[in-house]
Amino acid sequence: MMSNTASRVQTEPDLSVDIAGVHFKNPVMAASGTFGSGMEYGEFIDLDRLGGIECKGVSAVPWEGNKAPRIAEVYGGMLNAIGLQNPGVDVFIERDLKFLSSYDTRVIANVCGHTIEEYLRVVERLRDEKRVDLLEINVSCPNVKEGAIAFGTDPDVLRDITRKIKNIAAQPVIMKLTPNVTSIAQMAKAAEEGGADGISLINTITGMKIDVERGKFALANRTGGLSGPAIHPVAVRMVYEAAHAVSIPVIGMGGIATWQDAVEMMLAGASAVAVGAMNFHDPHCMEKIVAGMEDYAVRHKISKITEIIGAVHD
Amino acid sequence: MMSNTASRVQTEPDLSVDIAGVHFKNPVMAASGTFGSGMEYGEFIDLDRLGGIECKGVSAVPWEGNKAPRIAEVYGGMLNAIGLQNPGVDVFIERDLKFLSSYDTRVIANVCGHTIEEYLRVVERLRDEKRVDLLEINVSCPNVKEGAIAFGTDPDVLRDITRKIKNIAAQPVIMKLTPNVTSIAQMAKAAEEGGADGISLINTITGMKIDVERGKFALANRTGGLSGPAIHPVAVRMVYEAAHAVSIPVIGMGGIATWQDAVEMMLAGASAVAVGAMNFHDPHCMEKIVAGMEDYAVRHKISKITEIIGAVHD
Amino acid sequence: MKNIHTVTVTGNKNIADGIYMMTLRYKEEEAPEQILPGQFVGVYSKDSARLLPRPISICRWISEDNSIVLVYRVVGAGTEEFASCKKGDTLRILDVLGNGYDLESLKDRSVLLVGGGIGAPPLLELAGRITAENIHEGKGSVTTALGYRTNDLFLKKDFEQVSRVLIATDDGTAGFHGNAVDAVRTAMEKNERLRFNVICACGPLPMLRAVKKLARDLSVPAFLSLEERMACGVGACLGCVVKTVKTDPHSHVKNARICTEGPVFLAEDVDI
Amino acid sequence: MKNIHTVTVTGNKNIADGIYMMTLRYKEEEAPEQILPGQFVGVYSKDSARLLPRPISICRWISEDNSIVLVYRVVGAGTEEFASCKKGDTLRILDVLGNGYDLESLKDRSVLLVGGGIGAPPLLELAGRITAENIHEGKGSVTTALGYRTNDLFLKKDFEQVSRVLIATDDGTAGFHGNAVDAVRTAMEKNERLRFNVICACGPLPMLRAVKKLARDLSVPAFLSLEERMACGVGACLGCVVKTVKTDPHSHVKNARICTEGPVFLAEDVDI
Ligand SMILES: Cc1cc2nc3c(=O)[nH]c(=O)nc-3n(C[C@H](O)[C@H](O)[C@H](O)COP(=O)(O)OP(=O)(O)OC[C@H]3O[C@@H](n4cnc5c(N)ncnc54)[C@H](O)[C@@H]3O)c2cc1C
Ligand SMILES: Cc1cc2nc3c(=O)[nH]c(=O)nc-3n(C[C@H](O)[C@H](O)[C@H](O)COP(=O)(O)OP(=O)(O)OC[C@H]3O[C@@H](n4cnc5c(N)ncnc54)[C@H](O)[C@@H]3O)c2cc1C
Ligand SMILES: Cc1cc2nc3c(=O)[nH]c(=O)nc-3n(C[C@H](O)[C@H](O)[C@H](O)COP(=O)(O)O)c2cc1C
Ligand SMILES: Cc1cc2nc3c(=O)[nH]c(=O)nc-3n(C[C@H](O)[C@H](O)[C@H](O)COP(=O)(O)O)c2cc1C
Ligand code: FES
Ligand code: FES
Repeated sequence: MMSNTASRVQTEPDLSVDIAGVHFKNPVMAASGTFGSGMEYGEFIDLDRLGGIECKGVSAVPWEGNKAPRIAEVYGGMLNAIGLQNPGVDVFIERDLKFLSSYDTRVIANVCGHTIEEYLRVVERLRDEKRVDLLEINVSCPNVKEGAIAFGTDPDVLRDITRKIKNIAAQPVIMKLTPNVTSIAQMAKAAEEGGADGISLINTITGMKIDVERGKFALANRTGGLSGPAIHPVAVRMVYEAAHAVSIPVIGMGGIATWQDAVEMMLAGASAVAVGAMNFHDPHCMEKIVAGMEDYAVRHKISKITEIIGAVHD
Repeated sequence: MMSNTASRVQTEPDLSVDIAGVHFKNPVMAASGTFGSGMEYGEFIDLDRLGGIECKGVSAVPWEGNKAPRIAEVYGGMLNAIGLQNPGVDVFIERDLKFLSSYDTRVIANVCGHTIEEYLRVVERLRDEKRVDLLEINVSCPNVKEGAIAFGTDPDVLRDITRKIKNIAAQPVIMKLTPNVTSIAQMAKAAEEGGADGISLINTITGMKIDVERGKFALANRTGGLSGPAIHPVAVRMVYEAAHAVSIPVIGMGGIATWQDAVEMMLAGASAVAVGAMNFHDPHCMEKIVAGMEDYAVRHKISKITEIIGAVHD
Repeated sequence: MKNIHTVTVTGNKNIADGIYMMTLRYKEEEAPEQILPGQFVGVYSKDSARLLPRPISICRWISEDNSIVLVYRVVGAGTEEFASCKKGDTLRILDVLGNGYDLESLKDRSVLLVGGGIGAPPLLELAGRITAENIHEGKGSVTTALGYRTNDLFLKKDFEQVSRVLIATDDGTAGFHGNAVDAVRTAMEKNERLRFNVICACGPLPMLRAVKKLARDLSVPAFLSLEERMACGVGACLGCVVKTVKTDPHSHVKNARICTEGPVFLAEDVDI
Repeated sequence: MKNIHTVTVTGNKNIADGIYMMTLRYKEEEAPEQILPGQFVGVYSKDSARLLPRPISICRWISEDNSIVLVYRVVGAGTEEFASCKKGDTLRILDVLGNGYDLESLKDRSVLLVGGGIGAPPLLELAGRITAENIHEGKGSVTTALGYRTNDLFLKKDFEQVSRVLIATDDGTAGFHGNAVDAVRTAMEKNERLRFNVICACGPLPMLRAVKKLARDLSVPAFLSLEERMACGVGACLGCVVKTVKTDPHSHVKNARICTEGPVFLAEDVDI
């Protein structure tokens, strides 16, 4: 009887992770903007199976986003130029957080703004929202024209906005970095210096598609953000470099499609991972990733998944 | 008889392009490092069908390159960390240029070095080589550890090395840019300010792969350069941004697999294109791209392919 | 309930130049319980280079056979791959997507359907359902105006079994020489007993704009089925929006999701 | 001449746990004129996610049928895809690659072949050719030492038809308990009439290192077939190098291309 229990414990590895003091039942989350607040995909999958949901970016007031077409498929991935359309933080609180209150999964609010003040307004407004476990500050969306991209590409600006947000935030703050920079390590350090509790990366890589028969841009916005399996090796490299540059936890994302990709990201240094574009190819992929990770841990006799974080070697 | 000739002329569009005063029979070239100097692929295809061959990077003395494994396959592409192994400029002149002397295609010598002096030695040594039509200066290889990467990521350094090379070069100088920068437009401008006759981009994007079953880096060098269709949308965007930032010609490359990709690159602003990793998937792909371009020009009643350069519109 | 299903190709034939009709059978226990005309499915490609589902309208629902029929035009690599599918192959689909036409609002009305090219297929299920479900109880009628490029008149016979049919071709090789909307206007001028008090349309944007104008001229409502590039197909990504005249209750801005609030919209609600 | 060919799968059977034997037939006019044992082909995947050719050794060349036989282990997505190929399917291959074993240098010699696991296949063509082409004209002999993990002894029968065979298994369930090289050493100690003056080996790196040592101990030459990750397969990318003891005449550094100067190298020339 006892040995039975013992062997059962052995075959059920502990997938839980902690990020900035917040406990996740497993390290697999939905990436911001690809999953809404879970309502739509709740029809397909049991949201309680997810470690967390990074909600769609939310701003102080409703944003219209870009003109359509906003989507273009490319080899092994897609371009998007949604332009951060969202109903604003008030609707987010009343509708999305209310919806999420009946689920047992971590909620990460993803915050965007055109100016530091706009970011601060959202962070301020979310102070008393108990359903928000973490804040993820999107300083990296390449589709916003008003200059938000500069927040994520200049280390001084990034350090400054991080500090200001930390000053007023009730929840731990994760800074989400853009890959469109010369040195990701430098940006990661700037976020850490600004007091960030963690960083997440990568956001999309800026790309372009042209319809050759019509000679036209495929996206109304001309450029869009590349995501999906195509960017995975770049994401792994950047997570590795960032994780080695800072001592705060890293949430890794970019082209994760399989449990192998998720494990790879953690070996590179991520404490948790998020899945974006692949949800569009298979709404069940995150469930499969959780199951695959579990199986991997069993095969490799890993009792706690945290053992593999940053464990890559020569 | 005459009308016959006229209609025949109409159906044979002029694919030729000029880059820095050098005439190319068509805009399709082999990308540096993926095609040697053409010897190996000469068994598969008629090298005379190519607009040009960008030879493997060559340094002043032989380079050993990195340890193996140097190659890792990834989704829609590959990582390489060859580390610029090459037999040195003397062997290049005696063997490779001699081999190329019997072919009717443009020859671009691709130059690398650890220091400015090393670059200058190669450029100097190639001064009298009539078979070299253009010089392409690789300031962007991510696999060289000694600091060469810095040449391509700092605009001041790039401007300086361009100027020094221009001072002594006999052939027109193309600066090959790395995509691993925050602003490709800034780097393109720096090259132009330094006197470059053209720029080429993109080199590979730095990536990483980890073997999850063994917990090991897939490449001995840990990181490698991502190439192949996966990077194409990023390459198109960068070519577009670079071409709009400068008035010197741009050679576009990065993930070109089909004639559509090649046309797309030209619509984005490239005066010519180069095909790299896809040669490994299909040694005949460049021939197919030339044929497909020809067909495209006929269908769209384009008499000179130069008409499509930068012609993308909203 | 939306879901992912693996379905079996039980037929896939070339019915006109570049146009295919494909029948997909669900496993019995997975067959959809309800499908509305105008709803669509997302069909996945098998090639890893193409990850997004292709939205294709349901042209017919054969519920007794747990099957749906799709009619599609080969326009790119995805549809080319579908065209090469053989009987017995399987495909992965995301279903059942979109709102579809509101049958209630068509009750007892005389309906004009306007289909342009590859926009015709979903109207076949609509015409069939109006007839089969006795929505009109003898009080209304269904007329379908179909616009084609040439006289390769796919689905014409099928439409004739469930509605009166008007044909228009761009090249004048069959029926009215011109587009479907002009065919309707001309028929009305000629007083060909063409009466309707609601329009349902699916086809290219210029045609939908012409339908919107026709409806406004006649002061009848028009339901338009719209297209846009999609990623998720289920309302999560906000990729597939159309500008709306009023603030959309879901998005709280003047944008509605074609995959969820649509693809069928009341013409006056959208800014096309 | 190297080239790209589309070949037809005429057989593909599971011959041991995770091991498949596939026969590929060329169009008559495209069949290779000459193949040396130890040469390989690059097999392309059909899925666009996987672009690089998989190097697989030629296990048998059936020139009268314009066919080659490959024996491969399923280790990843590419070989998994190959395993699912059916008779009649086509595959794209890049051929004929590498140098192969130098038959001239084996003339009139007593040859020991050492094959470890999935390294055995190319040695079958080698053993067969030595026998069939009468390279020895009765003066030499061929012995094959085969190392397996378990007693799933694929190709053993085939080897027995063309050579004397020694078996070793890691788990001791058949033949010698241990690796193939130790099996050879033990057999020699026991004076089992095992004589040879040249070794040809293919298998995992530790085995090749043991062969190299054996050859040095016995002062006989050893030809080793090496593996490395490849991109082009034809010598253009410099991806697949092995460290060499002397400066390589092609590269002018101490690196040789396994796909071109190899995969077969004289043991003393390479630093493994
Ligand atoms: C609600 C809806 C219903 C549709 N119903 C039908 C139908 O019944 N029959 C039919 O033939 N076609 C229909 N279409 C159009 C069909 O989706 C496209 O023709 C198809 O996606 C093209 O795929 P491809 O890979 O062949 O083309 P590619 O051009 O290679 O596709 C590239 C990408 O663009 C998308 N795309 C291309 N054209 C369209 C388009 N017109 N609309 C939306 N996305 C597009 C593809 O889905 C893919 O993501 C419908 C579109 C929508 C939005
Ligand atoms: C000259 C040569 C001859 C070979 N002959 C045989 C043979 O006869 N039978 C056989 O079963 N295997 C042979 N191999 C090994 C075979 O190439 C790999 O097992 C195969 O490429 C794995 O492909 P995959 O997609 O299943 O695995 P994955 O691991 O998914 O492949 C990913 C990438 O790594 C490469 N790769 C993986 N393993 C190897 C390896 N061991 N060597 C080189 N590249 C590798 C693949 O080609 C691909 O590019 C040979 C290798 C070489 C270099
Ligand atoms: C349609 C779409 C919308 C996105 N919206 C947001 C967003 O609102 N906020 C954000 O921080 N990231 C956003 N992203 C970026 C993703 O969260 C993620 O960082 C990126 O897509 C890389 O992961 P993937 O390759 O798994 O998709 C969006 C991505 C996509 C594809
Ligand atoms: C194996 C390999 C070797 C390369 N070597 C060089 C080189 O020596 N010099 C250089 O400028 N670029 C080199 N490159 C970069 C290519 O020339 C090209 O810029 C890049 O691969 C993007 O194009 P692609 O996606 O078509 O491969 C190399 C690329 C590969 C894949
Ligand atoms: S396609 Fe994602 S919201 Fe419509
Ligand atoms: S694989 Fe390219 S040189 Fe060997």
